[in-house]
Amino acid sequence: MTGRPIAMWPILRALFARELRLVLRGGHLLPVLAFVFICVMLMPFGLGPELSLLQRLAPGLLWVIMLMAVLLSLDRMFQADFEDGGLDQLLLLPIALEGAVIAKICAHFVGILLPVLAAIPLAGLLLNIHPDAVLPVLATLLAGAPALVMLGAIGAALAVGVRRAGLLTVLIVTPLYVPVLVFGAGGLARALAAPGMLDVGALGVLGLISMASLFLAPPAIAAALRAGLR
Amino acid sequence: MTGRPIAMWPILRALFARELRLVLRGGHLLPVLAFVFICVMLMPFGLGPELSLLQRLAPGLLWVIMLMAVLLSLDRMFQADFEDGGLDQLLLLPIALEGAVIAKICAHFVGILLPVLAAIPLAGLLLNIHPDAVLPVLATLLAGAPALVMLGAIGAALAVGVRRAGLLTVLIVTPLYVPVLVFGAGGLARALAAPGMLDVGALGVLGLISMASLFLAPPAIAAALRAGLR
Amino acid sequence: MVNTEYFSGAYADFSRAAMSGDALCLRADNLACVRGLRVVFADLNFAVAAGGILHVSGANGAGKTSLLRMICGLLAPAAGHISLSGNTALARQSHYLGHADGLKNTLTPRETMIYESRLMAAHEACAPEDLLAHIGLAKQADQRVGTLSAGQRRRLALSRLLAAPRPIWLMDEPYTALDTAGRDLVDTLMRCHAEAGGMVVLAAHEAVPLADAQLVLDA
Amino acid sequence: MVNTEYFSGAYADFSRAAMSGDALCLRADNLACVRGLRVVFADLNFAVAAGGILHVSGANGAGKTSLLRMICGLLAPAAGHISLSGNTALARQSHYLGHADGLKNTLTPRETMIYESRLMAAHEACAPEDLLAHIGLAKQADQRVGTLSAGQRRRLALSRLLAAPRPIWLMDEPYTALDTAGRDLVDTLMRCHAEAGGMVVLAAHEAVPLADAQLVLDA
Amino acid sequence: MLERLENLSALYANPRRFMNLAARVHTPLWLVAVGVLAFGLFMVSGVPDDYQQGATVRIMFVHVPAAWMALFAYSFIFFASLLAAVLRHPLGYLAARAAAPVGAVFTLVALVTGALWGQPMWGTWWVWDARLTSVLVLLFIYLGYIALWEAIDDYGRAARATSILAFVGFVNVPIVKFSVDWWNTLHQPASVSRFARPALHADFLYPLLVMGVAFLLLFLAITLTRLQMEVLRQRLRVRQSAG
Ligand code: HEM
Ligand SMILES: Nc1ncnc2c1ncn2[C@@H]1O[C@H](COP(=O)(O)OP(=O)(O)OP(=O)(O)O)[C@@H](O)[C@H]1O
Ligand SMILES: Nc1ncnc2c1ncn2[C@@H]1O[C@H](COP(=O)(O)OP(=O)(O)OP(=O)(O)O)[C@@H](O)[C@H]1O
Ligand SMILES: [Mg+2]
Ligand SMILES: [Mg+2]
Repeated sequence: MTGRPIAMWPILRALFARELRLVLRGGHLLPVLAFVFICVMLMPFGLGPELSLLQRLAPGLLWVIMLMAVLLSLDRMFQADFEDGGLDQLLLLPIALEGAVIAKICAHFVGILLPVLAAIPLAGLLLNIHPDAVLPVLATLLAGAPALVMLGAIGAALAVGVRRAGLLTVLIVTPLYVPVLVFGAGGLARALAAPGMLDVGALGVLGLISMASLFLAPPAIAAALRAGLR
Repeated sequence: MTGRPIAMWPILRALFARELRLVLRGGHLLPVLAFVFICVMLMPFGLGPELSLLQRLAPGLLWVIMLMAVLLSLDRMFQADFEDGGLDQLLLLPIALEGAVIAKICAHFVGILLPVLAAIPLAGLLLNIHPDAVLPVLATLLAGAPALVMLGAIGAALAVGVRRAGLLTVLIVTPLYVPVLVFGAGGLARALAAPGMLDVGALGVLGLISMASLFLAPPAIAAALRAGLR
Repeated sequence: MVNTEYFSGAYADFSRAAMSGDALCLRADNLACVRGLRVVFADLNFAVAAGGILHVSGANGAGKTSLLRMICGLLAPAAGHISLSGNTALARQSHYLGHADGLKNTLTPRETMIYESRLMAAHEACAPEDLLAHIGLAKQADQRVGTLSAGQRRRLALSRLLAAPRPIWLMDEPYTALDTAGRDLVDTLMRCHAEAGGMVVLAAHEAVPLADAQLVLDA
Repeated sequence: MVNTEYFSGAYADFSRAAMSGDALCLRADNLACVRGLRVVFADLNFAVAAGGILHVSGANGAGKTSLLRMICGLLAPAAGHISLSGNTALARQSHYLGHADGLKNTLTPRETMIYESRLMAAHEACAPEDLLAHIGLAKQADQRVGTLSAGQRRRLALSRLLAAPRPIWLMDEPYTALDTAGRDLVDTLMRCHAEAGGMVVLAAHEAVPLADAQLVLDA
Repeated sequence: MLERLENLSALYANPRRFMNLAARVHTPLWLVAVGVLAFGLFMVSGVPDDYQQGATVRIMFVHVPAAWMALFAYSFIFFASLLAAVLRHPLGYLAARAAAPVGAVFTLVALVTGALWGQPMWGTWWVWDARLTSVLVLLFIYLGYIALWEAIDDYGRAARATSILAFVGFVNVPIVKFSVDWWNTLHQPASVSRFARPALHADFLYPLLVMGVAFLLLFLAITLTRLQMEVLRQRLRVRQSAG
């Protein structure tokens, strides 16, 4: 209407920058990291101090822990926007809501999940992980993380404005996580059985699931947010 | 001032009833229980479906799941009150803030964590737990739960309005969790190594920690909440 | 519009105090407020007698909200003190109606009222039906508070004042979001309260004809 | 007080449209609103021409907020439709200032403004210093938004209107929490916007002398 | 008031034609369903014991149709939501809502009978294989779907949100169906649906098929009844709030 074309890219970048700042100021990172290390610390008590058993289980445990960390951190991703009217403003932006959603998710990914990923090798060390296993674990986690995040965001968006949204999110999201976990931890286990090499098949499937969710989730999330407007 | 003495008990009961209703609104029971079973469901994928291995790990895993449920459910316990001005009204009640805090925590305990505790034996069944282990697991969880809840509530109170809350929570609350876990999951492991008998020592220590936190946490929580007023 | 009966029984206490001569008096001496690194106001003195309505005004950021919160103890004064006839712990003597209303979105107006009166240890619980009709929410009684319109929320928040009698009413911009009838409701409530021997301190940007004293804070 | 320069360059577009005769016109035809299970209003018709200021009034719960949200597409009409000179997708043509302000507590006013103008794809980013002084927040520029007073927050929210030119301004009780100077600021902003060829729909319970048309919703 | 609401909002349309049709179909449908079920049970009682499994083979006649219906009900929800979204007709949302608990119960029945069968056959109640787990996932998706309906009061919002979940969750249906082919599982692969050369003896096949039809009719009958109730409840709520 104002006649001049609007460039989408700078808007997305600005939104990403703002969300990243909000995430960092919100102090969400430390509790999530603390959660990871509490879990890791707890495991030897649960499993008994047998190092070889711990070593065997470490990769799978790291996957489960990562998954829960994602759940914990995404839980209220859109809730604040909903409550303070920020969601209304997102809808009035000169970009599609889908784009805004992607920018927000990227900010969460960079602000919370990348640091968690970076902490995974250290956590693995505490679990006495085999050095050869670190790379496959990281590779599968990296390949699977986008899917985890996107599916989690669908749940968070569906639960917007709902009481006790966090738990509802968990209920909605976790069943969707199972296939990712099957290929992630399962593929990992197979890769580690034949040490020294990555299970390219499982990695490929994980990547595919991630790619698919990168494309399919944003419209679902945007639709869920629109449905959540009051 | 109004001349008539005020009975504390009915007020505490009313607050408890209101909080319980807030907690239960929207059928939270289902999501919490679902959360537990979903965690249980994820474990075999992470650790492999070997039943004997699962059996060995089950007690520790159940502790981790309980911890997650506490963390998830208490996380934003005071946040809503802080944001909507409900915290101001709590301070103006004709009872001490410490009392109000206890009523709130009890409501969370009854509304969320008791159902989780009740679901633990069934969850254990799915993890193929040894029948002899069910009782010790429940006993340690029951003995440790008050401590977990109180510590979680301290974290939630610190997170309200206090800047750098994440850091504070990690620095203050995480170290406090460690002894609970050591005696809880650790004592459990020892108890199960000598089957058929409870590790009374660990149970006693857990109970002591719980008692101590029941007395020491409410003032700390109230102080944190007062500090968070704006 | 307001049924003054609500005030009769429960208010006997401080009406009697008012009549017997040792009337309540809210006073502030040399009060100062510091927020962040800024002195918002200092050396503030005022007194409100039983039955008095004090209108606090001033530019945005002048410290009206801070003052009201200080009176009921939600904010500690940087200097000076506040007392009600010598008593300095006023949290349980005051109703505070702030910018944030403390309503719970998942309850209904009816439930809100019932809990409110129990929490305030009202000696005789009022009938929520009457009170709901009174504040104009009869039709919305069982709708979730989260779906009320801004003015309807505000009206519901007002009902807290009637849950139990307390001598001091602190009202932060009480007219916000209310239509003409709603504003009249606020005025009537304040008038009844003052007549029963209570005192009101309200912050508002508009003129308040009802007030019998004005305190202007300058930023 | 308001520097009308903000409007000059950026507003050229729709001022020119206004002058060239094919002026913008916002119109609603047979609009109806259903919330929950209740018909809030139905068969609503109105039109606002370029430069027009429409004042929507009505009792609490009459549907003012719902109407404003419908105009910018945040709420789907139960029947009827809204268009701006034939165009029915108005989200990107409107600024909406609701009861909830969409401000982020952990940012500072300065940051808020900078992001706001980038997000709105302002063609020439305004200097935040000027704008801050303009809305009276120069002193609070680097304080956290969460610590602002109610009126200061409201002023900050107003700055969004100036982040980028959009023809339709939807203002829900814009005078809330503002002192006299703040109300003047709102009036000046609306007047400048209307003069530049924009249109304003505002909901308010008080009289709005500036408005050139009134729409009364009855509950 | 009711008229006004119905005219204004597609979401509150009063599906008169549907209700008339439903009133006529309702009783015959229930009668046929119960009749076929009785016939099926009669046939099952005549089935000889399996030479390997003994009498436990009879669990199959509940387990397999229940498992089929678990999948069918979710597909039903998916297509009903899709139709509602495309045609902007509320009946689809209501039908999906009505079918969800029914599907959840069938899923639960499949799980429980499967577990009961697993004890004698595999020596364990439960294993974490792909088929069993994907059915458990299906149950959780049902529960999440139901919980989401319950958690949102506003009917329109709930309808839109739950339909999105129905679409997303549909990916699990092929996983359940084909898990036995894609992964090496303890559970046996499809043996009935290979119609060209069914791997099942006719003694078992025909009773199973009759039971399948009976369960399908039962599902349709229960869902229809629930759907009628859903429409009536909606109407009642409108009446109450209007007056
Ligand atoms: C809790 C455990 C079990 C679950 C969740 C389960 C689930 C299922 C499902 C979803 C189907 C339908 C597959 C389709 O339509 O293609 C099915 C079919 C079947 N199940 Fe199970 N099952 C379980 C245990 C068992 C056991 C222990 C047996 C017997 C050893 C068994 C035997 C069968 C048979 C024979 C079929 C029919 C396959 C066909 O012809 O399509 N199931 N089951
Ligand atoms: N989900 C819902 N269920 C029932 N009623 C609802 C729902 N959401 C909104 N309402 C009702 O819709 C009506 C219109 O609300 P709206 O916020 O538009 O009013 P308003 O004119 O802005 O009022 P105010 O002056 O108080 O701000 C209100 O009566 C409100 O109670
Ligand atoms: N943590 C803080 N750091 C710095 N300044 C603060 C802080 N908290 C509050 N302030 C300032 O204190 C001042 C007083 O705020 P207060 O809310 O009391 O004002 P008010 O008179 O109620 O204003 P309004 O009319 O806008 O509601 C404001 O200028 C505010 O910016
Ligand atoms: Mg104020
Ligand atoms: Mg409104």
